[in-house]
Amino acid sequence: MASTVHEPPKIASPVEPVRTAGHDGRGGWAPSSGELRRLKDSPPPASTGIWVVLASITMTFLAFSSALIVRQGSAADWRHLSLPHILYVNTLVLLASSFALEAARRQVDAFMKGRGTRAKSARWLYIALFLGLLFVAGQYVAWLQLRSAGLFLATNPNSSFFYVLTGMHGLHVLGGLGGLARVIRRFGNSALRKSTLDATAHYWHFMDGLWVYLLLLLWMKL
Amino acid sequence: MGKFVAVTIVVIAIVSAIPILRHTWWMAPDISQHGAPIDEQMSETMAEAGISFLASQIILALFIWKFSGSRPSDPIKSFPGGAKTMVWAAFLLVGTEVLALGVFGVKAWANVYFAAPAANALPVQVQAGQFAFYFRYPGPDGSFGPLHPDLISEANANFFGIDVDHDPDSKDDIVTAEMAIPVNREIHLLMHAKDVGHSFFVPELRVQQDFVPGLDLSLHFTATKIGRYEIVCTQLCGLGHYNMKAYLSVMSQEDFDSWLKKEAALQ
Amino acid sequence: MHEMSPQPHVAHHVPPTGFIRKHIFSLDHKVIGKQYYGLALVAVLMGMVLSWLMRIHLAWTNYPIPGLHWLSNTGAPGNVMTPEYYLQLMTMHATLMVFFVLTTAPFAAFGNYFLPIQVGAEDMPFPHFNMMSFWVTFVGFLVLVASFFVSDGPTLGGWTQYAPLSAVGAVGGPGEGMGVVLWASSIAIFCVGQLLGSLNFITTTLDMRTRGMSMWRLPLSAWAWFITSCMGLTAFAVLMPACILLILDHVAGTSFFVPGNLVINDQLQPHSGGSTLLWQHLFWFFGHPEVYIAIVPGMGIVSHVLITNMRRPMLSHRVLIYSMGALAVLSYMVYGHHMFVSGMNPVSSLAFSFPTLIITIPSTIVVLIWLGSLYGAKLRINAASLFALGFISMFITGGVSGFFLAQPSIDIMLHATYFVVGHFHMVMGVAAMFGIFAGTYFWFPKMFGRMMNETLGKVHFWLSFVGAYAIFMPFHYLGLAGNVRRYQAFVIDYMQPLIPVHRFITVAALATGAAQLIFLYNLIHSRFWGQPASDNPWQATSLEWSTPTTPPPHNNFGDKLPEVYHDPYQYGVKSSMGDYVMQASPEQVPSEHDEA
Amino acid sequence: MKSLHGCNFVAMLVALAMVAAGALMLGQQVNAAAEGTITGTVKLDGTAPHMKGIDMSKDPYCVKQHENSPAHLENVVVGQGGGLENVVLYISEGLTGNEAASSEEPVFDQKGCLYTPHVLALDVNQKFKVITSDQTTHNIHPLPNAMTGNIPWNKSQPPGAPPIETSWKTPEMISVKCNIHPWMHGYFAVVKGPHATTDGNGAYTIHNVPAGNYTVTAWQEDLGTQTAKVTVAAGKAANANFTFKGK
Repeated sequence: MASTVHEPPKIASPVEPVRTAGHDGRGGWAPSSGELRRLKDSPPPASTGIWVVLASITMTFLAFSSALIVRQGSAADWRHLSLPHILYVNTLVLLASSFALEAARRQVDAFMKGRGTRAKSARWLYIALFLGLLFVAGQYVAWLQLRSAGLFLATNPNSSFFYVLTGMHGLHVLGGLGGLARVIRRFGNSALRKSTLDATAHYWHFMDGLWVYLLLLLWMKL
Repeated sequence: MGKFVAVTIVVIAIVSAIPILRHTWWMAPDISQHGAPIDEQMSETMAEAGISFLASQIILALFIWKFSGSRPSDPIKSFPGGAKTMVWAAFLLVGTEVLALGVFGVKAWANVYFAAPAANALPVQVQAGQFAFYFRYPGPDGSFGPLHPDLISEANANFFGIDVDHDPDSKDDIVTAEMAIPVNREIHLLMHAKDVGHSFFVPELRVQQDFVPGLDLSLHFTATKIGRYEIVCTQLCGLGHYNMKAYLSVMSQEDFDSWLKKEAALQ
Repeated sequence: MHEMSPQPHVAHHVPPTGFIRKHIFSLDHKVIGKQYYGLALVAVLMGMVLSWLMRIHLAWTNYPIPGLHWLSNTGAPGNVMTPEYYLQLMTMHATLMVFFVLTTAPFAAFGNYFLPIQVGAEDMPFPHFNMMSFWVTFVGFLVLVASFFVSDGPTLGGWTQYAPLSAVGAVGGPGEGMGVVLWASSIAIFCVGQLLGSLNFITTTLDMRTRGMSMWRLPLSAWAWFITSCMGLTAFAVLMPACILLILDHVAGTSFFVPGNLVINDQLQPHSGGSTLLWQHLFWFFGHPEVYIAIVPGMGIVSHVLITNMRRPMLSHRVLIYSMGALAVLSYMVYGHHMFVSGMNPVSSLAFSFPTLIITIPSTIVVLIWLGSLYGAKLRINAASLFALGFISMFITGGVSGFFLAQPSIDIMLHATYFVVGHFHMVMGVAAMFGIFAGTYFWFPKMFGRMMNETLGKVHFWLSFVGAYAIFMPFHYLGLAGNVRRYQAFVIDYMQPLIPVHRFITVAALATGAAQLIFLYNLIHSRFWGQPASDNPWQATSLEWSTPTTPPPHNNFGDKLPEVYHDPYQYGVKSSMGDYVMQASPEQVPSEHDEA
Repeated sequence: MKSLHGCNFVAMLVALAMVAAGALMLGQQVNAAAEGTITGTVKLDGTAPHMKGIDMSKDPYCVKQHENSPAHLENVVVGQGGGLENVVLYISEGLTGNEAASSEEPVFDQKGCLYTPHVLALDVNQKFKVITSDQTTHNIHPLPNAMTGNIPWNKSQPPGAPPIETSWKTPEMISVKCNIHPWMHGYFAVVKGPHATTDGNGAYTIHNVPAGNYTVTAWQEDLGTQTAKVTVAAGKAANANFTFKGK
């Protein structure tokens, strides 16, 4: 990720600094070849930033998982609940949305290269967005089902963790949807940066993997 | 100015060392069987840490003294050996120190925590609650009755929640607010937390152990000197934390027996 | 055809007009840095006042403190502090200091202001996140302070908030109901703020460096901030979920940290199965890196300040960086040494003990490098360098006492005594504060375009240096004598002879605290009436001294970003400017100080 | 950082209530003579239960206070002739609502690390003082039932601290304890209307009872309650005796 740096051109004869008033140590001299840009060959910050974000999210959910494992081991009051089946449907929906987003990315790429149409790219973006919303709705339905089954946040440790983990993941997904919406808007007024789209996609796929991981964690008995 | 700084640092370093050297304030005398290695460990660490403290402060002062006054014309000298020496020095000094202390430390730690209590150790149960310790002796039958948290009632002085009417083992259990133990007899301390986290600290006994709610731990120790000491709580447990204490009386076996009889009568 | 190429990040670099965008919801990292500094200043004043009240109460318990009941009538009926009020002040003091001073000032404040400039960028890559980072932190601060105003006051659980006391609710004691909820919310919010900050710091360092600025050419301060932000990213990401679970135990009746069969005030608690050690593990996994989050920026700042005033680079630039990195990594493997007597498996106590002892090696290397670099230097004595030297002295003292606490066997005697309090106040309290002071005296000219008053600065140093030792050295003696911490009064028989020591400490604390008012005066006075500062008053080399104006313009370097030709610290060389060559100067250096 | 007091509000309400009560009393002055009393004694049938001694060794100050008078639990205190102390007598049925609210402000003292009185009977919204005569810090921690609307509180009183002045909203037998001295335990018996507490011999007198038919209830913290029907004639004293069975 760290940028490789051009060796600065060796200056044959050091420029004589023009001293300005006051011993400001710098003279009036400024490098000739500076430009108001980041280094060209270093990636746009978004594409580095997203990995940083994902790293911290990973830590957060690692903390939750370790809590779950310790808690499950620590006491006998652990009632392993059978997960509502709609969760598996939601999983498929989320996976589908990931594929939709990939498709969108390809379309946008093509569109940038002059092939394809804006409408096509937009459509895929909207599909991804819709599926994402569908997932959140599905998760909410899962909560309702647990509630009607008499399993509340405080009913037993397993249900507590179920609500906490799905809730936290849901919040992150909503964040992702926000990002997606922003991408669509920017794409609309063609101010979309490739790096932004890629970052959003990475985040989205990560949410995908994270969900599968959480599902396994909640599903299996340790 | 620089020289003044140097002097101040040296003075502070030495002044800080004096109370340590003169043991003006020091650990209470050890009355436990396992304490000696701990004290040894302490004084060794104190020696090594003290030397490195004084040495580095004085070197710091020395260099400040020597080089704060230097004129722009003076050439920049570099420390002979440079960074490599420093790294090696650090690894050698600290490394050996660490290993030495570490190994001894393990010994000291081990004979507190890795040795099982003797079979004939006297079992005493201690319960910590906001903000007092209470102690339970098994009585003649040598066994404790079960605890019933729902029966706990400080109003009726049933601090442990023991059921005298239904549990035969509980009938002769003796509950006290002060801990008495026979000298030179190993004690097997069963620790139980009633409400929140507390800790069992007797400096003279070289013992400190947290009470962990939901997890009953045990300790074992042998007191070797008759006297009256204090058990204090070192785990923040609420507004009365500062006043959560009990007395520990180490007595001869005879005194202990009569004390136990007296307490039994009061039940 | 649509413009999809990376837009130059200058969209927000038209200087904002209008007060709000300029000074309040500013996107400019410099303004945000100053905002963080201001927040830290407010927090540190509050924290200091709280510590005064605590010290007076400890030394003269049950002695009325005039006017105290205006602060809290329930907390101090008849101006006498109640036990719960003492503990509440203690908890707030610790929380304010650790989170809102030691984390914000050296890291968020100076880092925000100078990291982008030192890497030669016009701003951080995500200015909006950066602004949010501050305002989220500020909200966290408000939530914490709000707990002073709820009916039974802030939490009394200490900054570690051990469960179950922190999780059982109001029945646990005053402030354990709403107080804890507010505390945990405040900290969770704070974590979000710092995560946003760390995100910016890391990407700035990795992506925003200007032409010629390789990683190795970053000044030590920049490196320190980078390493710290990496630590923050992982540490705060763990504390936040812990706080969320704690809040749920309170408001939702879950049992993450509360086991069953707890009886409080003869009432059987409706919880079951929770693990109290779980909280300690989660907390200290954050807690230990946190103390390095507080001190590593100080190490960077102090090295940066020292080098400039020694007129020579450190013996080795890279070894220092490697050592700071090692500290960061090791800090995650040692947290268990806070739990030696917690009932954790005694074997794991040993497992935690060794890395704890090992971590003294990188710290020792750093100290030795500092000392070795002093040798043969041309040391300039000024307020900044004095505090830097003071930092080294404090760091040594605090580090050495850490040696005791690293060993389980000795920890039996010292755990939860004033020895621990002395240790961390020296190494992460006073030392970090000295780092902040050094940074302030050093960078104030660049931040505000005016010099601070040197004489006042020196007076401030003398009083603080001697005062700090007078306060915190005796703490160690008290600890050896078995004086337990977090006691509001010393009714224990064997502690009563120690009360005179506490009186001495209190007097020293009041005096040293008063000395800080000199600093405050100096700060405010110099801000408006100080001597105007030149662009590079210390003849320093790093990029912050190459800005076209002082303070730097909105985009830091005017129309052209600097180009970097040298390693950061080209001192002690013959050059057209004297004994140094700036990073941005193409002038060739006769004798390159090359890296070890 | 001046902390708000949730109780301020309550205090204000109480003040208003007092004014109202005062007005009521003035109205009553006219037929004050017409008010009767209910008297009697409360006895324990059977042997007095053994009251455990209290080991205060935790706090040397408390120990010193009881050097020559060992402290015992006060859950059931029996005087001469089996008279029961600390029994609260109050009118559970037949109140018209215009009885005179007593104006005096009872005191709940912490003395020798015990509560005097052990049981403090109070009228609803009647102000009372909590004071400390000890040279050690106590915390006063009443534990009302959350459902009743009485707000629990927990405040410390360092030596020489000013009295805590407050009152209770609804009738309830509220147990109160000190966490610093776990053996310290007592009751606020909050009842509606005229009431009395038995003395060392189990005798009591309820004053200011208007003529009428009433049900009197006797409450003892361990032995529970008993009731009796009485008819009070204007200016006369009605009699009601109770006998509790020992457990």
